[in-house]
Amino acid sequence: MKKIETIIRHFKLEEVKDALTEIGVQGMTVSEVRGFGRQKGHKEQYRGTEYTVDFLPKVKMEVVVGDDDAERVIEVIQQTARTGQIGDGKIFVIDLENMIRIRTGESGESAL
Amino acid sequence: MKKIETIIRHFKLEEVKDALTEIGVQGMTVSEVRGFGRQKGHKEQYRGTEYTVDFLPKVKMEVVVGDDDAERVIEVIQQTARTGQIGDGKIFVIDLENMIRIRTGESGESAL
Amino acid sequence: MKKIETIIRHFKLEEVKDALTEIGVQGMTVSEVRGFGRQKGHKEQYRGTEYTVDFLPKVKMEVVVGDDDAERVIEVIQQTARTGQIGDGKIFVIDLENMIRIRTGESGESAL
Amino acid sequence: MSRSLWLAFGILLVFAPASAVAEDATPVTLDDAAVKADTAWVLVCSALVLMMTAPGLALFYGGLVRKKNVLSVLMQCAALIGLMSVVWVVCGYSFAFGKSVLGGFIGGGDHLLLAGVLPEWVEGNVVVPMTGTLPTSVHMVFQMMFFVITPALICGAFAERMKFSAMCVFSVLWGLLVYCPLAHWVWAADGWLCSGNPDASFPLLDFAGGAVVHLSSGVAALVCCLLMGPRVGFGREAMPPHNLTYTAIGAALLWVGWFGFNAGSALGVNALAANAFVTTHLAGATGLLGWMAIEWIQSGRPTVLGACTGGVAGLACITPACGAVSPLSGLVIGLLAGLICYVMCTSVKNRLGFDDSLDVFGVHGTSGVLGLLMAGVLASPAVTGGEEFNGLVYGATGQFINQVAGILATTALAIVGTLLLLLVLRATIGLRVDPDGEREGLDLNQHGEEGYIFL
Amino acid sequence: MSRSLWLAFGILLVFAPASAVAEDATPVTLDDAAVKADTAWVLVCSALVLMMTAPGLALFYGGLVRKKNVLSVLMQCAALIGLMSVVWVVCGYSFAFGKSVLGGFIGGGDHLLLAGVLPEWVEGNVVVPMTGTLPTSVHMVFQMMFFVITPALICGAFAERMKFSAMCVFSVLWGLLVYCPLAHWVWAADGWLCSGNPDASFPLLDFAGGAVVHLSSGVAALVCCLLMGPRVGFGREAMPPHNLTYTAIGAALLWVGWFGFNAGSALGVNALAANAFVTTHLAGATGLLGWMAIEWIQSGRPTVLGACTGGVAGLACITPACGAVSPLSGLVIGLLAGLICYVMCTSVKNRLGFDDSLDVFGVHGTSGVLGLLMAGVLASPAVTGGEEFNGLVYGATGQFINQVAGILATTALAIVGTLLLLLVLRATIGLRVDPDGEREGLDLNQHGEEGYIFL
Amino acid sequence: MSRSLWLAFGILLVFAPASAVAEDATPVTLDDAAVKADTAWVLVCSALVLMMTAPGLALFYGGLVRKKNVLSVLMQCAALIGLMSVVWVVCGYSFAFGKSVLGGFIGGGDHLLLAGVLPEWVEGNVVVPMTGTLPTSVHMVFQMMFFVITPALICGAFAERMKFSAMCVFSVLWGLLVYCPLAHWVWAADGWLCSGNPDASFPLLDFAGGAVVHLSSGVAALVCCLLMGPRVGFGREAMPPHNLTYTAIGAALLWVGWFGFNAGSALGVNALAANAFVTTHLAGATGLLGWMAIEWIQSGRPTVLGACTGGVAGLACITPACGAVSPLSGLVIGLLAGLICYVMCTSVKNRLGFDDSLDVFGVHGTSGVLGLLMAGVLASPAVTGGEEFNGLVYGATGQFINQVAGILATTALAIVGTLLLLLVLRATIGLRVDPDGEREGLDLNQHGEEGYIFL
Ligand SMILES: Nc1ncnc2c1ncn2[C@@H]1O[C@H](COP(=O)(O)OP(=O)(O)O)[C@@H](O)[C@H]1O
Ligand SMILES: Nc1ncnc2c1ncn2[C@@H]1O[C@H](COP(=O)(O)OP(=O)(O)O)[C@@H](O)[C@H]1O
Ligand SMILES: Nc1ncnc2c1ncn2[C@@H]1O[C@H](COP(=O)(O)OP(=O)(O)O)[C@@H](O)[C@H]1O
Repeated sequence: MKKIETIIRHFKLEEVKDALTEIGVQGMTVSEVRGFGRQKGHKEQYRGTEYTVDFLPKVKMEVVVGDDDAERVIEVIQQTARTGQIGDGKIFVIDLENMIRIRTGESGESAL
Repeated sequence: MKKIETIIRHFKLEEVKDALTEIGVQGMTVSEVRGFGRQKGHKEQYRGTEYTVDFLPKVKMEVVVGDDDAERVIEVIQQTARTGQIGDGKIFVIDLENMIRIRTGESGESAL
Repeated sequence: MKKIETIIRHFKLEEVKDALTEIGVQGMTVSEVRGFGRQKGHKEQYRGTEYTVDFLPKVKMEVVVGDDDAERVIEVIQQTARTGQIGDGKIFVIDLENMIRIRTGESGESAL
Repeated sequence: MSRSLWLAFGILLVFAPASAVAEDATPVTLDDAAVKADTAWVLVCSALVLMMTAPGLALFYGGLVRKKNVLSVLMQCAALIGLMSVVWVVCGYSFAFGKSVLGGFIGGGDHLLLAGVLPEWVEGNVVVPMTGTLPTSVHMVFQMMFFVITPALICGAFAERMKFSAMCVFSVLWGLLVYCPLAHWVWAADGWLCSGNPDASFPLLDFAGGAVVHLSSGVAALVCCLLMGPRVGFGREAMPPHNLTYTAIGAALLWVGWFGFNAGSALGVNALAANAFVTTHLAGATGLLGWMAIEWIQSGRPTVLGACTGGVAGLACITPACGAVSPLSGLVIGLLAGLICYVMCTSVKNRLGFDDSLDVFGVHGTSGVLGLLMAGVLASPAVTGGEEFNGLVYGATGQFINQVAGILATTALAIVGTLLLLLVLRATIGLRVDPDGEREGLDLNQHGEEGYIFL
Repeated sequence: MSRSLWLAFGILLVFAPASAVAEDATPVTLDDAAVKADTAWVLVCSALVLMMTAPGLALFYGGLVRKKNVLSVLMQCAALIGLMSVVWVVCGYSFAFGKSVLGGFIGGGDHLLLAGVLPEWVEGNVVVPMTGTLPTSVHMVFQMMFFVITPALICGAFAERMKFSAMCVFSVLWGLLVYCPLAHWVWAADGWLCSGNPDASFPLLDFAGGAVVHLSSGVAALVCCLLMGPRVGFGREAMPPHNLTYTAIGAALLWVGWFGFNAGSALGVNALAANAFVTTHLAGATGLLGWMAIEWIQSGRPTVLGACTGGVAGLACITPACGAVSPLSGLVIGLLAGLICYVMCTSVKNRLGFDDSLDVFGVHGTSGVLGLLMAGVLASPAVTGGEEFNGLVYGATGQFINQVAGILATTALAIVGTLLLLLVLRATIGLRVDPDGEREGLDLNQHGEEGYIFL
Repeated sequence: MSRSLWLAFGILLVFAPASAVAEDATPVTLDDAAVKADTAWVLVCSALVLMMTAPGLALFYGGLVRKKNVLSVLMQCAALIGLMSVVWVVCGYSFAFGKSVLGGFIGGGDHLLLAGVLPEWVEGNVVVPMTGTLPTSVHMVFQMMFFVITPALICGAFAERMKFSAMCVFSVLWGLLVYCPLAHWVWAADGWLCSGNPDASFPLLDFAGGAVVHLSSGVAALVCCLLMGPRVGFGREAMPPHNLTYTAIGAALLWVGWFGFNAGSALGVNALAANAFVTTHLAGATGLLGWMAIEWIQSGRPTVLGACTGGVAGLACITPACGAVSPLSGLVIGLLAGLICYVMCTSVKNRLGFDDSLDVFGVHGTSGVLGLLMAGVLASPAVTGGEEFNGLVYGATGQFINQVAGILATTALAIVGTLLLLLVLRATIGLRVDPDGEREGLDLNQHGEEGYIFL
């Protein structure tokens, strides 16, 4: 199994989720993160003191899929999350040793 | 070493933490996530417009343990976090290359 | 490529970020977590009922770097994030199978 | 069901009370400048008392629950503003301030649907019924705000677990069965506890509702949480306040509103109002300091929650007494309230182990008793304007006995009424949300909403 | 540009209106105790109405938008307090309450820069111009608060997408082009819709601004959201309120402030004020209950947002009527408002598909029409003090016709004026933030700030 | 320690001032309708000024600090309400408004423990001591609220780093050592700066506390932050406001409360009150617009924080002048305040590099000086009711000189008093939280609580 961690823009979340469920992905976990990268941050000002916020709000999505599906999933994410502008985010692929469904104790791909 | 990432229900956090410390786990890191899966989301309504929230609040717990302890820890988590109802969550096991304690610079299992 | 996950103290974030960009790291992702470990939690009290909060606010930083840079990066983080007091945090190193830049579709180290 | 009911009401209302005659209309009218000043004052106070329920109490309580229940608390306050107000004009005011029936247990039906309360068109003139120096409708609306906040106070006891529907039904019935009689006894001209009634059995000093509001709701709260049992996870999980900033804002708004509550209870702007205003503020101040000080001594750190709770305890405690004792006595009463409520909410509650989620009994019940007693101890003729109400410190014991009688009567009615209602409701529609719903949080479970969506 | 403008103003102001003579100064002065009571009352009410705009409306609206736009809403309210207040003293008050010019379309320049409004030093004495029993400056400041809140209401329609600069210009011009004429028609002594003007063509019952405030802003809101189009992502993404606790607090503060709005519109503390106070509260209560009930029936769960919206609908609906109908009629009117606004904000809006972000039209527009009509139906001589304003239920049709006329005239002016301004602004400075900025959120994009920094 | 102290107090209070004779009791009583109106007005204003401290200032400041310190700010405001109120009745009021002692430096002990302030029971009648047209107790409670808010203002300067215990002791002593003398000089009938004192050396126009409240607290703030040094990390880390929505709500509530502060300072409802009300609002409006405009020009984006700060600057600046200048002058004064405070809080502060956390000096100190000077420039007989206070624009220089004298005296006392207290406290109990505690946040470190628990 692979764990696919993706950093995307907030407003792409729904779209990516829909695209993934369409190709059969049954679960995912998302969280709020702040990203630093090529995309330049925004300026904020408080009583005349201006400063730059380098960390921009992003969404991190984690999807675990079977080895065979990984490529497909990565492709779909890449295409759906893309706007073409700097800051679209990254996809990280990590090998997963095992996975267990807490409810049933099943493990491996059958826990997906 | 293994990194054991677990998605659990909020109200199970204390219980799981206690069970883990009991078997000697000395550290863990938790964060707020939102999960999508078989458990169906809830409906919310705002001025007559009803919509479904698919992403449900969950807790993600990350525990790094030595290779030998991994199985034990997984078992304890699975048993403690379980309610038997859909949505109990998953356990992901990832192989960890190395680990360093920032305070001392120790690395490997001695950094645990 | 390596994914370096670090748990650090809040007020060290800026410093670590600056140190990393100085040595050429171009991107990173941070999130809010709560950590449990040797550092003892604080006591809170509400109308005479006192209880201990074991989970302390920490920052988790994820940096993906090329295999060659990993050591350097780990060293810099360890040195910058250190205060010498219990609770400084950990660095976890995970092997990354692949990485894709969503914007361009590039993968591997060129996606960094 | 509620659809047809409301329709019926609607029809009733439009064609209602042209017949009722304004019996107590007096020559005092709104042309009189003194009446105008009194009216302006009491209208402002009415607005302030509404502000106590929301946003005051709503925030005070809302901050104390867990995040997943914050809306349920706000909703209770909101719904009660709607419900209790309507019940008050339909029959509550009449039951409270109508002529005694049932041997003085409750007011009669003379003001049903505001009969005799509203201005009327008599022979080409508007005739405004007056109560004292106030238009009766102003008296009615001021008292309405008390009818709203009293059941809202109780909500703190069963917060985070009661069904919204049960809360609605309970509050309305409790208002009619417990509050109206109490208000009648203590504040109606012919009430048997009314200090202004020369024939009263035990003329009670309860200026702004130590018995009628605080003691009654505090006792009801205790009965509620004993009968309903603790929250799921109580004692095992920590249940800290999710937003103490709200609690602090709420406490501050309660304080500001309390001036309307207490000084407005003079029903005009006069020496009593001025005394109540000053005394109220000072009791709040020493209540705050008392709790803060004891906490500082006992645990090394004074807390925001402690300061706010102490302030509210002081304010609640002075409520019955602020029309009878001097501001300096207010300092003492507030301080005692801060200290004694601290003990009640910490040691005593923890020892007894019941789950009064937001300490309604510990704060309001305790303060109610204490304040009523202290009124009997410290009442001064320089404030009451007559020596018939002198307190124990002036060597008179009669008033103190009256206070004890009032406390007993109030407690008895509140226990019996609350118990009765809860038992009936538990047997019929049920009182509690099911455990899964409670864990999910009442916001989602009962209202389908989330308090904060910060993603 | 704005620099030199302000400088010029500054110079003007210091040396301004020593010349203007206080024509309407009357022997009624502030030594009169009745005048003092009226003045105190209206000053308090002015403060309450300011509180409606901020923090009331600011929180009510601020909670309803997404987190990334919360500050933009607060900023709109804040800026309007500054802008509209200054415009009002410079010329707005004069255009609204000056002597009719342009055939009665608008007030003239007699009160520009507060000429004839302020106390003057005449032969060693201070002469205070009076309007009725109020110092004219108090009348001016009370009315100012209405001039502030009306455009603030509109902001709900284009929330989350309009440029701040465009909002500023639009609001000021709309105030002058739409609000001032309307206020003149309905409330100036020589207005053609003024119920106090014996020569009025259609004496309108609009006690506190059903037409002038709610209908006008509701219609303008509809025009705005139709012309500007929906928010990016509207219909595809969920856009739930980010902080319903703010919305609830805001609603509560609006309610408290509404007493100032409605009862203050009696311009003194008198029978009208008392009636307006009570009637307002009851309409709010049944509005809240009506919405809550229908929601409960239809979807199984009553919501906080529903209760708050229903309350506001009831309060808005009673605004024109609270000086003409009895409290019992208030119960009916509020209930109708709760039910009808529910239908407008849910079925009707969803069917038509326009994006009135915060339902300004559904709540204020609808309530405005309904309230004006109901005033024509239920107006009672026991409240108005004269049978010339009797409603349909008393068999008189004349007043109802006046109400319809008022609604039509208000709607027409609001549509034309709003449309004109928007078209001009769209062609010049542009109305909307660009889509990327909208996605980023107006807080960062327009103001360079974030609402919450909780890290 | 504090335990026995409080006990002693308690005993004192109950048996206190039956002996003190109400010397200034006059035939004016609360039966007089004009007195009733004045009393109602000042009571409402007292409630409004309390609302300024909490939730107003508490939220305004609370939103500006980092999340980990929000409760510490709320706690400072809460504790000061308790502390300063009690100190005021024990001796503060007497020191401020008692007969001059120490050569006019301070008031004497004639009103210790409210002697001569409270109603008394004399020969079977209640005798109410009066001050002007107000019961003295009402005057006392109104002035009390000023005694509460002034040290609360200073808290902004040392926010996020001062020990709570040190803050408490400092505030109480500062109130007695700095505030009471100042209030005595400026507002006591025999004060040497009192404009109502025919024998005053420099009759100062300081209607509602430009010198007594804003300048004194602003100067004290500067001394505090210079002496205590900057926050840990200042200049290196960004320290943005954690919740600008709170700051905006707080600013709005401050604004509403400011009507009580300024218009209430007329100590009755009269032409002065009306003038102060209108003038205050307009100065707030142009202060807001001024800051917003300069920010818009300089950085391209107007901010919520700027608008709120500008509004507060305008309101603070008009405080001394609102009883002396016309509303049109208020427009000018507010605008100047917005612009000049902008420069002080941005360029000047950044250049000098001290860490006045929440810009108390930049806003209140600056506005205080500016407002006092402008009162000397623009004072008009149409407002003051006499030509002896004419401003520079009327060609009179005397009043301007008085204003300068008042500023110098206030500044001198504030510097000396504050410095003295801080040095003593630093040498004894210490002023600052230790660096680790500061990093952890004052909420946990000093109070053992967290502001928000949103998990
Ligand atoms: N080396 C990295 N390690 C971890 N996260 C990264 C890294 N580089 C980028 N990111 C994440 O991806 C996001 C987008 O990266 P950025 O460089 O801004 O744009 P792009 O992906 O279009 O090149 C960042 O905000 C950050 O969260
Ligand atoms: N394929 C997946 N990848 C990542 N997270 C998952 C995946 N499937 C489930 N999850 C996480 O596990 C949680 C529980 O899964 P769910 O399917 O609802 O119930 P169950 O685990 O009982 O089958 C989800 O809310 C989600 O956070
Ligand atoms: N075994 C572990 N697995 C995951 N996270 C851990 C583990 N041990 C520690 N941590 C994280 O590191 C943080 C610091 O650890 P702690 O034991 O308190 O101090 P130190 O790293 O100085 O020994 C913890 O708060 C927790 O977030």
